[in-house]
Amino acid sequence: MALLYLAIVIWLLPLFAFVVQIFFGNRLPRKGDWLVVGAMFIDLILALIIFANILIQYDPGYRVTLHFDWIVLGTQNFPLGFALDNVTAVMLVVVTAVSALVFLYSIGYMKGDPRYSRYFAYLSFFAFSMLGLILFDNLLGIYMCWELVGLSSYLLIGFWFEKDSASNAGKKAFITNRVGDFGMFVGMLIVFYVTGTFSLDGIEASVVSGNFSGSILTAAGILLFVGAVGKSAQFPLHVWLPDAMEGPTPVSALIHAATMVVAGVYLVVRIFFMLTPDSMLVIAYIGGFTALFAATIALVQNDIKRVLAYSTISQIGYMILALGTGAYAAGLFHLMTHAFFKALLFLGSGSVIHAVEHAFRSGKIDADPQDMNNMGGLRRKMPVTFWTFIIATVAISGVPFTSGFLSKDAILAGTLSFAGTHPQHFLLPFFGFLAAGLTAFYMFRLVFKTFFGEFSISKAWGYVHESALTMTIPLVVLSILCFFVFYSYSPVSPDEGWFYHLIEKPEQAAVANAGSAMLTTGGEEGEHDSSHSYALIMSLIIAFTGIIISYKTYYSGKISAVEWGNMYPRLYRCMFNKWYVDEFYSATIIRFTLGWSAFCGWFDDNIIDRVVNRTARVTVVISWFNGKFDNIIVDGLVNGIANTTQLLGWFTRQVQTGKIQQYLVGLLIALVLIIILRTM
Amino acid sequence: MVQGEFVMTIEEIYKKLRKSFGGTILESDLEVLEPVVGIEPQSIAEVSGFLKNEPDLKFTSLMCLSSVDLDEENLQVVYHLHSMDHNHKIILGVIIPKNAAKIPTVSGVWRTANWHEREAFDLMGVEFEGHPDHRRILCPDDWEGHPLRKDYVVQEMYNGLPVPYPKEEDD
Amino acid sequence: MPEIKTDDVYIELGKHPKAGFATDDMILQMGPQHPSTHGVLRIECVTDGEIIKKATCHIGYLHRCFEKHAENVMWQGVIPFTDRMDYLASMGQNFSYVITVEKLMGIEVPERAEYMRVITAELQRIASHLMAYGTYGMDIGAFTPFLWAFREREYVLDLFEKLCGARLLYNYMWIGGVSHDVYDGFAEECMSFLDTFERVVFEEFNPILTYNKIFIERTANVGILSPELAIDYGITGPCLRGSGVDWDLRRDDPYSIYDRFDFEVITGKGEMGTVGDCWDRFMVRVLEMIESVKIIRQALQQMPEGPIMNEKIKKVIRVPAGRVYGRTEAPRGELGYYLISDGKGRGPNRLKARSPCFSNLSVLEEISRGCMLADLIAIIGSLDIVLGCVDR
Amino acid sequence: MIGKDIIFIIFAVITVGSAALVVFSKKIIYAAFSLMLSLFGVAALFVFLNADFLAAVQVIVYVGGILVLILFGVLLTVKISSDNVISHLSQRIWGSIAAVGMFVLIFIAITRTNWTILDKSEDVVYYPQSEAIGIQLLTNYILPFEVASILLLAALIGAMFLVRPENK
Amino acid sequence: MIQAEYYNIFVKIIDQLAVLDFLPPVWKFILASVIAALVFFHVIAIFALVAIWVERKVAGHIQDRLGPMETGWHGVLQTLADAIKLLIKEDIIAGGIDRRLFVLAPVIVFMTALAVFVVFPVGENFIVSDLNIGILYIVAISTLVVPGIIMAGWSSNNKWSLFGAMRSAAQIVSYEVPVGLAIVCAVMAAGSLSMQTIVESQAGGFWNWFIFSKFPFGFIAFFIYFVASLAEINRTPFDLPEAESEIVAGYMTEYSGMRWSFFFLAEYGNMLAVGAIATTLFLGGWQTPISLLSFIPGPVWFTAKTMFLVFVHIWLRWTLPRLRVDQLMYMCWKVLTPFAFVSIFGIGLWMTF
Amino acid sequence: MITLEVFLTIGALLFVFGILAVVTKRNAIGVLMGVELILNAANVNFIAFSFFTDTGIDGIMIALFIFVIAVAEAAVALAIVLNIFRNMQTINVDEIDSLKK
Repeated sequence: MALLYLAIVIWLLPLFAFVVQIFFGNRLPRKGDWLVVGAMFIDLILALIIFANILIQYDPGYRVTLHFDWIVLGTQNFPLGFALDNVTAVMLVVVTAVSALVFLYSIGYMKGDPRYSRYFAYLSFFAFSMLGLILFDNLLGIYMCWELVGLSSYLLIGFWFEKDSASNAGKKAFITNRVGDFGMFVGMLIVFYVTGTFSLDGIEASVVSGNFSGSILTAAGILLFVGAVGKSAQFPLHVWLPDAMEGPTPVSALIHAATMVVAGVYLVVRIFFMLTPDSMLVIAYIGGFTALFAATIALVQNDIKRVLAYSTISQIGYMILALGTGAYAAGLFHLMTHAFFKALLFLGSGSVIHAVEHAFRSGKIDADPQDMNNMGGLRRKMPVTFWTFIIATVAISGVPFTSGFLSKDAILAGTLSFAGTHPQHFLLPFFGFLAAGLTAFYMFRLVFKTFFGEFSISKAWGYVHESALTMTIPLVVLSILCFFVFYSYSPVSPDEGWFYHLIEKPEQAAVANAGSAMLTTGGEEGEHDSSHSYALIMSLIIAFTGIIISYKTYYSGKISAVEWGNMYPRLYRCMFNKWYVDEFYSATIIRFTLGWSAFCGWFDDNIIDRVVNRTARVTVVISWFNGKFDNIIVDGLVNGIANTTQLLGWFTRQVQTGKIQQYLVGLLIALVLIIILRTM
Repeated sequence: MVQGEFVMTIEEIYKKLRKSFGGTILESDLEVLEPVVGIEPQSIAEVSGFLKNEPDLKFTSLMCLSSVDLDEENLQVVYHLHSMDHNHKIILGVIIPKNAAKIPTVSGVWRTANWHEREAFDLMGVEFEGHPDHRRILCPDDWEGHPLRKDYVVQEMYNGLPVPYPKEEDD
Repeated sequence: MPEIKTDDVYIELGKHPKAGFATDDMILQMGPQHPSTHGVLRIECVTDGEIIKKATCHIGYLHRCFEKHAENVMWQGVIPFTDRMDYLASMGQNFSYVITVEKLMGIEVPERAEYMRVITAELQRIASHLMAYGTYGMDIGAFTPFLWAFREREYVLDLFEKLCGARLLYNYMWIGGVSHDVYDGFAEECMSFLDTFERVVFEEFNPILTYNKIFIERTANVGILSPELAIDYGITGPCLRGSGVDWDLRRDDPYSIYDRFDFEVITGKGEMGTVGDCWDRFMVRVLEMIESVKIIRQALQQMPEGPIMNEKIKKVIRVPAGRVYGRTEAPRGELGYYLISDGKGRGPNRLKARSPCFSNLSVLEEISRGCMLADLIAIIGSLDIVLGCVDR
Repeated sequence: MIGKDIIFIIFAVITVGSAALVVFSKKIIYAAFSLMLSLFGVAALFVFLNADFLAAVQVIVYVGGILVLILFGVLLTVKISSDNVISHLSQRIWGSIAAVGMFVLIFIAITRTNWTILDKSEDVVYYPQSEAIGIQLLTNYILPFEVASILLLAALIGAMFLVRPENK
Repeated sequence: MIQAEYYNIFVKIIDQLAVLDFLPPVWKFILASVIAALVFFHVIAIFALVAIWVERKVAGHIQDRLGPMETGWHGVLQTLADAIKLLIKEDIIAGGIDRRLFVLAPVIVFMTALAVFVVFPVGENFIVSDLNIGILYIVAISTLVVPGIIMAGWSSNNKWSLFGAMRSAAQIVSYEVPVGLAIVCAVMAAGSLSMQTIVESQAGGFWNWFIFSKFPFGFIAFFIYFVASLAEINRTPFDLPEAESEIVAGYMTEYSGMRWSFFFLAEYGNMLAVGAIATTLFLGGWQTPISLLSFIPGPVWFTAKTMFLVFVHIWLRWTLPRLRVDQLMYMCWKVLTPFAFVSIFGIGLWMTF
Repeated sequence: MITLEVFLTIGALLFVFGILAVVTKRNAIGVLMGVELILNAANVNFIAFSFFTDTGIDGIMIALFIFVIAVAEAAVALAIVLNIFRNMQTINVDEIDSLKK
């Protein structure tokens, strides 16, 4: 229980920092960055304490909760509650660790920004919301924090709101998320309608007891998942995430790569018990499709952050795919490893952009500092960034001895075994493996284009230099976390580590109740069979294939990328333009909305106004008659009365002098007289 | 301060003034060390305004305003003008008779003229018409005479007290 | 500073104010005996409580009719009178007068004398600005900087005393040269003073007063004098430069040998508030002392040997008829003499002194409107007037 | 305890005497300072009535607060050489008659009443008083306490509203 | 009647004197009070003498000079000489002055400075009267100084004096708020209004002093008290009422000689008083910082701590410039008062949990 | 000597002087002072009854609330007086008789 209180302290510390920062930030020394960063590091230490305790206990079933009444409406009670179990503890460590490092990094990155203190306030606010999301064991609480992280994400994406693109990106993220959240809200309402509670424990109880089952359960699961689709930027609501890269790079690293976007995954983990086989299938397909789909786009992008953004979408697709195929622990495991290496990638890219931008500014060159075509050869000037970046790239590509290999391999094994049980779903492993290959390809493409070769604009080359210490320290720390030893003793098999011991797949009551054997196998069980070794070998082959092709294309130049593009021009254009999803949306949904609002405007102008004007006309006529009546008859009476009163008042006025003292004297004398008279 | 770009010599300024004001600018000897451009008393305020506001003259600064007791009949008021923008100078001189020492004020053009004109009034007895605060400045308000005139005689009594001025023994 | 609408300011006395809480206007006679009017200045303040509605200066308590004196003495006899104008910066006053006379006479001054003049004038500038620094601190309520500044000023005065025998009223610069040649060791003493002085300014003066938070609060954004207003009012010297106008006669209209030295013209930058506030004017003085140090160092290094007086100057000077206006950058601003000689007399026919403080003080009424009583003190202090210079 | 009586008499005389000065002094500023003395005397009387806390509060509130307010009011509205503040004769005569009548009546009432029936049954001393007052304020008197705070707030706002500068 | 506990050392002394046995107890009490008053008057007077000398020396050394050196060893007798000069100076009462109030004002100001010394716990048994509302008594008495100053300013019939009086009154009345709130912090921590109890509750080492034990709220309260008390006694940087460069000498402009020295004595008495209050409330009064040093008697500690605070007063005076009226009020209402509330809130929470 | 009657008499005297001040002062602030005296008279009575009778601490409590009222009254009344001064240039109550007109 003490640990739970500690967790709540972790939750509230950023709130405190936020409040202080937002009100006094500008007056604090150094604009208060030390406060926010310090709070986050304290959080990290506290989270590590919790985590150490969890490790020492080593109990897969560890769970403590705290409930209290939030709103009592008549007989209906809306309790809120916090829960601390192993998943939460792991998430706490992940979120606080990445946050603390990113906050530290931000000190260097945001130096000199006019709204420096505001930025840190927002960061702190985000940390508060995200930690709340993790801690609540209640759909209502999760939803609240869900919206709060959305809000802070909106604020941070549009942080440089002077730029139109940034403020539009913020709005886009916000609105797209609303679509998902609407689905989630409806899902919650369904849950509440059926079970009468928002508490996850309560819902689980009713799912287990069978009161909550069948198609309505499926619908609820899918609708809740729609929320996750929005937040985790899955197809078809992925459009906001690449645009969100308009925000500061540390924000991209923290929110749009490591923590907030995986909230969807976390939500699916939390509601895993209530997922029916049908809903899981939907989840798996969406995840798998997104993984592949985003990877294809990432192949051809030139903006370094956009590549990473699509990579993020793809990786989250992986996690969703894992959960959908029942590889619960694998999905969660990938969430954790991905958080570290993706944060590292983003911070590394931030470091690169920072350096390049500085160089361009110093060299007075007007070029896009985020375009990879404008970079090259940076490894010589930025060794720390380069090496850490390489480690992260290796990890995400799934090369052995890295964390990424462990988690990705587990997912692929999960899908493979799932497909083994259900051959009709052979597409899922296909998606997975193909995406893995593409990932290796495009990540190395990024590395080669950025760090190898020659710097494209030699004039600015002299100005490029390594970033400040506050920026490189987080890079180094995160790169250390990309190695397998932190997660498992074996470099190839994750299930020997603490993670697989602590995180166990929960009872899938819904699946059990569905009475279907369809999905009972697969996932974790599958990893112990042969599919694991197949997956291991296949993923190795695929990853190295991707790396080698990338090397040939972008380093040694044996294969020409341009030729490839010319070979399949239509495909290239589709990929380059992100499969025209944005264009599709603007042609359909946005167009329709604009048309409808134009119609509404016309209706208001022409119909409603006309009616109102007519009414006013009639009123004027009536009031003219009314006025006449008032003037002649009513006023005559009133004036008569008033004149009489005035006459009387004139008489009375002669008596009173206007001096209160005289009245008082009169009063007192009268009082004395009355007392004397009464007592005599 | 950008210097030297629009510097005009005194002859050029003089010509420009003659062009704009004609006869009110008197014939002046421009060959001496620091030539004084003579102005008719009535038009001094106009000329000053012109000198201050004309873009290529821009005499923004009135360095000094002096009053001079020329001879038995005449007083002179001398204006030293300087342009901070162009770094050129001009000296204007206005000659007025002692018995009707009246001249329009330039305190509307340069506000620093306010106190300088008061001083000229106080010490030399030049009256400035239209001055917003036409009082003595250095001597007491009830002082008699204007000390800097050559023919000034110190009053013997001031507020009932003898002015401590050692009378020279004539014999 | 509380905002006062212009309408309210010109309220006739005794007439009821239109707005605000009704209190009678108070007429406060500040001076002629008051601790912080820097002499015998009388300011008639119309106040509403602590807020100054109108501050009218009454000057002339120190009026000696210097110009009338000058008409009655010989050419050299004027020099001691100039000493007594700005008695805190006598060297500068001497300098301006002798330059004017020499200009009219058209004579040259020996090189060595020119260097001596520059050195003493700049030392005098340091002494004068030290005084301004110290008294300004005292106006704001800090007593200690005053004594620290006096300690440094003592060194300068000691140098002068050794040089010419006088500590305050030197009569050092004569027409055609200077009165005394330097004594042995003057250069070394001067250099050692300059070295310590530079350190003292940055390590002692600035921390205790210039960058004191309270001092900044009291002076920044107070008494803002815009550049246009400053030029219009004929403000010169550090006050003008405090308003951000880059104008210094030593550089822009070089006299004597100032064109040989390398120094910067300090202007107010609005570092702590608005350009042209009291803090800027104050800071300009502080930094100008450092610039003076630079000039003196250069002058000491370049100083040639030679005579200190022009041999052609006789006991009785004949000055040709003519008129001339000579001006120099005295510590408090542009000091000009308008000199008229009729070519016959033993002395000037008319000598008009255009003193910097006179013009500088005239702006007080304009910029003190609507400020508080304490701000008025701060503004007077920042204008750094000397009543001997105002009243002459 | 003759000593105590003497001190008491001194303070009683100060209190009543300066109250009389408030009425009869010709300058309003004298009246104000007399009022200060009178209020201080009342505080001293409170000490005799075993109400130390109240005495301190009386000094803080009346002398430190109200009296300073009154002094400010006086200084803001009256010139230093202000004239007689006592009103004209008829007003004074009638006022005195009424006041003296009141006093005679009250005094008769005081002397005629038999106060012994109200006497204390036992010597209950509330001590230390501040603690007792605190407890009472937050228990029995919680409602008046809150009302008083609202009253103070309202008075504060009202006073500020009244003397605010008018916007043209 | 007065229920004061007889810690009073003077009463004890009087009780011991067999010669006085014929007196009734109340007379003894009065006699003790008179003696106490005399003692404290002289304490203040002597302290003022010493403090003025110290102030001059400290000022001198801060300003790179020696200060008084001629009269006595390092000028120790300088103040005495000045005091004698003041005593034999002509007592000037200018025309147009309201004589009665003019004479009364320094008496009231000095009386209030003197009266607060009644409740200072100098040592364990060394207190004139341990009132159970001691600190409240101090607050109450110190408010009396405002009418005194207004009296002085008004009666002088001089605009500078009136300015000084109004500034002083506004300043003292305003700063009473943060002072009161800071005092409330200490009172809350001690749970008593009695000075002696407040000191006793800080026993047992310096970490039990309220400045440290309720960190940071105790420290905030102490800081607020210290700053605001500077303003209460019109010391730099809050010496606007007597700002010589602005309003000549404020309400003291027209005073001279002995009357002026009454104000002067009151100023130094007040310095001592606020130092003593701060010592009592936050620095553990006469308690020793660590028990090792408990052989040094309480009064010595009390005096040492008080003197240290007085030294800080002097130090600040010769270092800082002066604030402006609006900045003064800003400081009071927008800086000190909110933080005082914060610290009250903090200490309240601390005491509750 | 120190009996209830003495305190009541002192209270009555204060009250009467208060009344006198209220009715005879020409200055509105003088009137205000009278009001303060009246309130103090009431306070003296309350405390006296509280001390001499068996009513416990209630008298003191009431007196405390009277303080509060006095403060509020003084603040508002002074504000009104100052406002009157602003509008009429006088606080002489004889001249403040616009009620009559």
